[in-house]
Order: sequence, then C-alpha cells, then structure tokens
Amino acid sequence: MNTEAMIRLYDISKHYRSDSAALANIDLRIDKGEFVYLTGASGAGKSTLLKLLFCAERPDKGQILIKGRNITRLKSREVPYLRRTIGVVFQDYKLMNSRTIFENVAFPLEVQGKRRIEVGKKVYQALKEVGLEERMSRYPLELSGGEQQRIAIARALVVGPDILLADEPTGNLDINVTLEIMELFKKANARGTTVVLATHSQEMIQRFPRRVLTLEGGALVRDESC
Amino acid sequence: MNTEAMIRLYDISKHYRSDSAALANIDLRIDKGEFVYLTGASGAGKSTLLKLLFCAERPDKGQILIKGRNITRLKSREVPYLRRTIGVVFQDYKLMNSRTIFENVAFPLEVQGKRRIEVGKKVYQALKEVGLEERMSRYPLELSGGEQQRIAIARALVVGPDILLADEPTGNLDINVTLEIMELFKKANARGTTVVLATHSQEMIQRFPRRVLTLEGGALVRDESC
Amino acid sequence: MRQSSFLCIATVGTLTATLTIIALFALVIINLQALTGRWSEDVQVRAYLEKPVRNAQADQLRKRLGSIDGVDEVEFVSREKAYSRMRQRLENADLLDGLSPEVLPVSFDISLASELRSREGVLELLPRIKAVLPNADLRYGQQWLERFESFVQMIYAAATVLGGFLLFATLFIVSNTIRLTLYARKDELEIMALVGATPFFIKAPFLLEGAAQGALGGGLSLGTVYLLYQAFFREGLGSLLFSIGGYEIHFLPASHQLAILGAGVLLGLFGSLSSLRKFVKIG
Amino acid sequence: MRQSSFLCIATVGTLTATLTIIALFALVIINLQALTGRWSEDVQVRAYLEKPVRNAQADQLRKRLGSIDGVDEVEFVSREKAYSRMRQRLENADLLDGLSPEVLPVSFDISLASELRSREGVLELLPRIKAVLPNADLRYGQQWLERFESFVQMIYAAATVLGGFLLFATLFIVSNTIRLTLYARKDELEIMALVGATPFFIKAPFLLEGAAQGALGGGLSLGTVYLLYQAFFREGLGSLLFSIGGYEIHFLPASHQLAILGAGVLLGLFGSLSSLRKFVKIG
Ligand SMILES: Nc1ncnc2c1ncn2[C@@H]1O[C@H](COP(=O)(O)OP(=O)(O)OP(=O)(O)O)[C@@H](O)[C@H]1O
Ligand SMILES: Nc1ncnc2c1ncn2[C@@H]1O[C@H](COP(=O)(O)OP(=O)(O)OP(=O)(O)O)[C@@H](O)[C@H]1O
Ligand SMILES: [Mg+2]
Ligand SMILES: [Mg+2]
Repeated sequence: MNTEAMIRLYDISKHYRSDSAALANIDLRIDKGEFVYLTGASGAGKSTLLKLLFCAERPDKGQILIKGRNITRLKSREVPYLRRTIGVVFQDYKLMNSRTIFENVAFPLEVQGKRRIEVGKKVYQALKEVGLEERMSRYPLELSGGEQQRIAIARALVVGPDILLADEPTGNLDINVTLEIMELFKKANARGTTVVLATHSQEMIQRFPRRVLTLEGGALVRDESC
Repeated sequence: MNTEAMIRLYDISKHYRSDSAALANIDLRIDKGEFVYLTGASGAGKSTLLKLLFCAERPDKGQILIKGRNITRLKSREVPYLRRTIGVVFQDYKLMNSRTIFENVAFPLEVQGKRRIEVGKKVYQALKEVGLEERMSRYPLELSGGEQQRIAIARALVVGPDILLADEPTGNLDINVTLEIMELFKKANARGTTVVLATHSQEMIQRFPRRVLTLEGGALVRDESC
Repeated sequence: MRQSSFLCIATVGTLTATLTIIALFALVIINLQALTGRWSEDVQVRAYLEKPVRNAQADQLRKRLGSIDGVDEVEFVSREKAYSRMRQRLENADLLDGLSPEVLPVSFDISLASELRSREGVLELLPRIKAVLPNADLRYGQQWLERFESFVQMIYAAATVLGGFLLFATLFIVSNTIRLTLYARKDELEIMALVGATPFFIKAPFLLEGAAQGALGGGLSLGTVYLLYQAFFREGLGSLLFSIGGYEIHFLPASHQLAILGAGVLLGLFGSLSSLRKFVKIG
Repeated sequence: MRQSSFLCIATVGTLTATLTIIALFALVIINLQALTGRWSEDVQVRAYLEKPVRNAQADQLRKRLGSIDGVDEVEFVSREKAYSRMRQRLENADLLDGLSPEVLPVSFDISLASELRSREGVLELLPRIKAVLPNADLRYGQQWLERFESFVQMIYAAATVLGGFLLFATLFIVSNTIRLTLYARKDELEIMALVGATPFFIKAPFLLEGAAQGALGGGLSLGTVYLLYQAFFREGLGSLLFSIGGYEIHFLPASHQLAILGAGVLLGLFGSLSSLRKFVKIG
C-alpha cells in the first residue's frame, strides 16, 4: 500500500426505494493507475456504484474520497469540476441527439474552455481511435448501436481523464472492435488513468485479467486480484 | 425446401445516404420455424435488415415477402397488422418511459383488443419468465440496463408472435441470464415462432449452434447451417 | 402517465389563459353593446316649425308624421309646453323674466323606431320628415351624436380586428402548445406505432385527453372571468360609473358561456388532431 | 441544432402572437386616449347672467373669472353676440323672426385649464365660479358629458383589467412555451451536466437564444401590427369615422415600439431563465 489511493469508499449504502438496497455497506480502495473490473449479475448495483463516483447519485450512508477529497457532500457548483476529471461511458450512451458526432465529442473539451484548434485536433484523434472519424458530421440517431457506443467511448477518453468509468462499454460491439477498444483502455491506463470497467463479460475478463470486484445484490462479495 | 418460407428477400438494397449502402443486394430465405443468427461487425447492417422486416424502414430496391405476402409496398394502414404478428426486441429497448413496466408489456396485447383479465395473466407470465415480475409497477428509468433489456424481451414474447426479431437482446446481460433468455427463445421457437437474432457474440453462437447469416458492409457474405 | 403531469398542466394552463382573454373581451364588448344600445334610445328628431300652428292643424301634421315609415311616436310641443320645459331646465327662472312664450318656436318631438336610432337612421328619416314639414328646422343633437357614434364605431372596429386576431392567436398558441406537449412525447408515439398500434388506437386517448383538457380550460377560464367580473367590473365599475342610468354590468349570458366551453373542447380536440397527424406516422 | 427548428419556431411564434395582442391593444388604447383627449378640449362652462350687465362691469367680471385658478380663457357673450350665434346655428332664420336680441340672456363662455377638462374638473371649478357670479345659471352640457365620460371611463377600466390580464397571460403563456421547449430537450440538458458543464455554461446559450427569440418575436409582432394598422385601422376606419374632426389614427410611438421589443427580449430571457432553473440540476 505504498501507492496513492484514487478512489476510497467507506461503508457506502444506497437505497432508491426504502424496501431494497441497491448498494449495501461497501468498503473499497482503488489505487491510482489501477485497472479494475466491476462485475455481477444484472441489477447487482454496478451502474449505481459508478454513478456514486461522479455524483450522479448521492449515497445514503458512508463517505467517498476521490484523490483524497470527500465528495459525499460536495456542493453542487463544485460537481462539474469533479466531473471534468472523470470520463464516463454510460450504459445507455447518453449522446445529445440534436448535435453532430463531432459536437458531442467536442463538448467536454469546450466545457473546459479549450481553444478551437486544439478541440478539433483532439476530437479527430479520438474519433479516429474508435474508427469513426468519417461519421463526424452525422447525428447520433443516424449511427448503428455499436457506432453510438464507440462515440460514447471517444467522448469519455477525449479529455484524458484521471479516472475512466466505463459501464458495459462493449455490450454492443463484436469481438474485433472489443479488442481494439480494450487496447484503447489499456493505453489510457498506461498513461496513468485509473480505469473502472463494469461488465458482465467473463470472456473479456479472461482475455485481459485484472483485479475483479464482484457485486451481488448490492454487496461486494469478492475482490480478486489476478 | 419442403417447408413453408416465412421470410423471403429478393435483391434487397437500402441506402440511408446516397454515398453508402447499408444493405446491398441481399437475397435470403428463412423458413417457418427456423432459428437464425444474424451476425457481422458493428455497422454491417444487422439492425437495418431487421428494420426492413417490420416496415420500420423501406428498401430502396427489391422485394420482401413475409408469409408469402409482399410487404415492400404495404399501405401504411396495413402495417400495424403486420407488426402484431412480429415480436421485436429493439437494440435500444424502446420502452415507454411514462408508463409502468406492466403497462409497457401489456401494450401490444391491448393494441390487439385482448380482454383485461387475459392481458393481466399473460403479462404476469411474461414478466415472470424474465424474472422481473416484482418490478411490475416501476417505471423503466428505475431499472438497471439489463433489467430494461429483459422487459423489452418480455414485451416481444408476450403476444406469441409468428416471428421474433431480436436485436442484440443479451448485450447487457450476464451469462446466467443470457442462458435463461436463450431458453425462452428456444421455447418460443419450439412453439413455432421463427426467430431471427442479431448478435455479435460468437460465444452464444457456439453454445447454441444454429444457422448463421453473416453481413459485411451491407452484403450477405456467409450463410452457414450448422 | 406520471411524468406527463407537467405537460398536462401546461396545456390546460395555456387553454385557460387564452380562453380567459377571449371571454373577458366578449364580456366587455357585450356590455358596451348593451350600454350604447340603451343610450341610443334617446336619439330623436325635433322639428321646429317656421310659424305657430293651430291645434287642429298640429294634430293633422302629427298623424301624418306618425304614419311615416320608421317613426315611432310623435309629440307636439306647443309654445306653452316649450316655455314650461325651458323653465324646468333652467335652474334660475329669473332668466326667463324677459321672455314670453310667444317668442318660442313650436316643435314636434319625433322618436324613432329602434332600428333607426343612430346617425344613419336619422339621416335616412330626415327626407321623409322634410316631405311632411318642408320648412321646419330639424335638429337631432348632431355634434354629440356624431362623436358618440364614431367613438362607438371605432371601438367596434378595433374590437373586430383585435377579436379576430385574438381568435387566430388563440388557435395558434393552443395548437402550438399541444404540439409541443406531443413533441415531448414523440418517442412514445413512435414506440406505440412500432409495436403494432393503429393510428386510431394511438390517437384516441390523446384526443380524449385534448377534449377533456379543453373543457377544463374552458371551465377554468369562465371561473377566472367570473372572479374578475366580481372583483373589478361589477362593484368597482359600478361606483366609478356615476351616470350610466342604472345600467348594471352583466356577466356573459349562458349561450356565451357554452360557446367558451365548446371553443375549449374544439381547440383541445383539433389542436391534438392536427399535431397527432404530424407525430403519428406508421411505416 | 437541427432537430430543434420546430421548437424554435414554436417559441418565436408564441412570442409573436402574444406580443401582437399586447401591441394591438396598446394601439387601440393610445388612439382612444388621443381622441378623447382632443374631444375633451371642447368642455367649457357657460354662465348665463341673471340680468344684462354693462360693458365695464362685464370686463371687470371677465377679469375676475379669468384669474380663477383652473380657468383658461373667458369670453363675454353679449346679447348681440348671442343673437348672431343663434342665427348662425339655426338653418332656418325665419324662426328668429319674432325674437329680438333683448330677450336673450348674456353669458360668459369659460374655457378650462386642460387638466380640468372633465366632469370632475368642472365640478371642482363650479363653486369658484359661483363665488364670482352667485346668481348665474351655470351650464356645461351635463348629460352628454357625463355619458361620454362614464363611457370613456368604463373603457379605460375594462382596458386596465383586460390589459393587466393580458400581460399576465402573456407572461404565463410565453414562459410555459419556453418551458415546454426546454422540457423537450431535458435529456440533453441532463447530459451536459453529466459531462462536466457548469450551470452557466449550459444556460448561457439558451438564454442568448431566448433573448434572440424574444427580440425576433417582438420585431415580428410590430411588423404584424403595422400591417394590421395599414390594412384595417388607417384606411378602413378613416372612412368609417365620419366626424372625428380630422383625427388621424396613429401607429405606436417609437417609445412603445421599443417597449414591445424590450418586452420580447425580457420575456425570452426570463422565460428561459426560470425554466432552466427547473431543468438544469447538477448532482
Ligand atoms: N433510479 C432508480 N430507481 C429505483 N431503483 C433503481 C434505480 N436505478 C436502479 N435501480 C435498482 O437498483 C438495482 C441496481 O441497479 P444497477 O443499475 O446499479 O444495476 P447494474 O448492476 O448496473 O445492472 P445491469 O447489469 O443490468 O446494468 C436494480 O435492482 C435496479 O432495479
Ligand atoms: N438512420 C440512419 N441514417 C443514416 N445512416 C444510418 C442510419 N441508421 C444506420 N445507418 C448506417 O447504416 C449502417 C448500418 O447500420 P446498422 O444499424 O444496420 O448496423 P448494425 O449491423 O446493426 O451495427 P451494430 O452492431 O453496431 O448495431 C451503419 O454504417 C450506420 O452508420
Ligand atoms: Mg448497469
Ligand atoms: Mg444494430
């Protein structure tokens, strides 16, 4: 435990409804530069855990530290600045349908006030890495499911985030594209990005063995380093 | 070729944009009671092909027969009646967010004017088969990604359709649930439903070997019966 | 349909607001009409005769005048009557000291059939009176009558343009609002079509909802106008208007109330219908 | 923002419709005000004296009357003047055959300071005149003046209620419409927040858009009103109104035009602002 803790959860619980817990008493430490799988059955709480990490949901109980900072009671005007250091691939993509692919991927950069030329270059680069630079001027609804998913990945990676949270990022992708995407994640990881990847795919975990966190009914039941 | 043809495509082409073909010169015959995989890389045209079969898109060229009937130039007031014989699992689920899970699954039955008691029984049964009968009174956005996907499957199966078109129906499901869902599809298939399942998962195809159609850049490049 | 309560409130609210404007407008116009209708009852022609006439002759003239088409009643004002009237009108009777009845002209007071009680009606009637009394001096309070009438006419003309535009704007705003609420639900409309619903099956509940919202909006607007009427028009104006001669400001008559409700239902119905045509597309 | 052209049209259209109603309303009220203001210039008091006075005395009285607070001008009407006026007024001069100037009363025509040219003003002034001329008979066209005034007042009161409600309804309808357009884009607003945009970054373009739409709506409404004015009010009414004494119906003055534009911008801005508060939520 010499390395720095990137994400630290202390006794986290989350209930959407009073009768059932989506997450229960989670304690967890993820170090800087780690690559972690988050797995578990459908409805186990994977997405919920990720949502807590970028303040899309707030825990009912417990504390969350990101880079040593307690984000549990972050003021809402500070939330955007936290989010800028985190790239998120949403399970349902969350692309803006009235904006082009280019504008979608450029958005997180514009939010940070980056210069136009820089934005253009970075967006092109990110789209090229997911193989969709030719779709740049289309709208999300004009793309196939897998293409939309890759746009979501490009948007998460374009800012060079400290943390990458990817929720089922290859659910709609064939194996070849999945391998390419995993290469991208590993490259980002090698550059220092801490990666948390929620997935149900055992195949992926076997091909790229890393530390695996397993949720079951909201509880963290296993934490295996490979 | 003694069995009856359920789906018949003659020289089908589809362009969303003039510069590139989503589907090109597809000829295809799927018999009544068959179980067929539709595979291919992301953007190969799988979803487009399925969309043509229930008239969500119209081909630019060629003819499509469903149960011997040419649907290429179906009048728009006849389209609903075609769709009632086809269950569709959409790649992006397409649940109605302002209606409860129960109402979502009941909708295709109500459309057909089924009696209230019958609707209630069938919906409960269908939700039970995907393991979500307890989520009945929630709204789609209150479910996890995989749960929403299973609701979409329940809605497609609840009517006992002649044809089931499933577009990446287990992309967000872990292996256990996937196996259960495949059992459901096989059961429906055994009852006489013709199944066309678009997927990128080689694992699924290996576990349940069936006829596999492979698309590449809009062209049908392989048609392998196991 | 939990999430759509905002959409529902938006539609009903807009319907209520626009119908209230229309109804308030109708309230004002109807009362102006009633008030000016009442005042116009005073319009009459007075014919001063060139020289005094004997009673028998006056009687004969009175009959001839009375038989004119458009004349309601005729009263002969003899010199004595004119003098006593003047006496009555002047507070300070001393003024009449130097005046004897003989210097006053005799006249006929001719009241008009109700449909002629306007400047135009008077102008139509004058030649017919002139035919009977060629040398009489005919007076009918020109200046004030003309002003009053042009005033009323200006208001009616303005009301017509404003009211016409109001109706048009209401139609536009309401159908716009309904279209927006359906736009917000367009994904859902699309999904319904994709799982086999016929256009009628999709539209029917929205049309019913539109009609119900329209009826509700109509009812609420009538309620609002009634409250405004009670708060501002009836009491407040009653004390403001010192000499409207016992005229009491009315609320909208039942027929108009029904028309507002009906307009609400029709707006809701056709607003939904026209927008649904746009958003419900099969295949 | 391709798909949102419908939303944009909806907002601008609603803004245009509502602002047009307001502007038309203002147009009518402003012209009524100008017209009645002009007519009220005729309001004057005529004081009939009990008995004839000599010129010197008349002059003295005239001066005293003229120095009364609220009196504008005073004219002495001698018997001769009264006779010639009557002659002028009566078409058929034969009527005056039996009449000599001596039977007519002398009077003062007292015109009022502009702020007193109303029934109330007259009533305020009467005692002061009475103080100078205790026995005179004071007349000021009571009946017509009263009616005309109560009529005007009723219209103003109605205009105030209607106008107030109109402003309120406009505010409601416009902010409602803008809220609906933002509701239709609420997924997008949510996504922006999720990828790290600050509320200001999200809101700024929508506020700008709202202000621009408001300005556009204001401009279009002014254009619409100008067209309606040209088509209906100026020509059409001009020929309808036979005796408004050369009064020409005006278009809205520049200050009001600016106010309409400003109202559009403010409506767009605050409509967006209040709705954005509802839909832009971080964390
Ligand atoms: N907004 C919500 N309101 C109520 N319940 C919710 C909500 N979101 C999720 N849940 C419930 O919380 C539990 C955990 O959901 P979560 O989305 O975290 O699961 P998951 O592990 O991501 O599953 P999946 O693999 O299917 O995406 C589920 O039972 C789900 O029904
Ligand atoms: N509405 C549309 N407008 C324009 N192009 C489209 C549209 N829908 C799909 N396309 C394009 O057509 C091609 C085929 O799309 P399709 O959705 O059929 O692919 P797919 O095989 O289902 O891919 P995936 O596995 O990623 O879902 C893609 O290149 C896509 O970009
Ligand atoms: Mg999930
Ligand atoms: Mg697809």
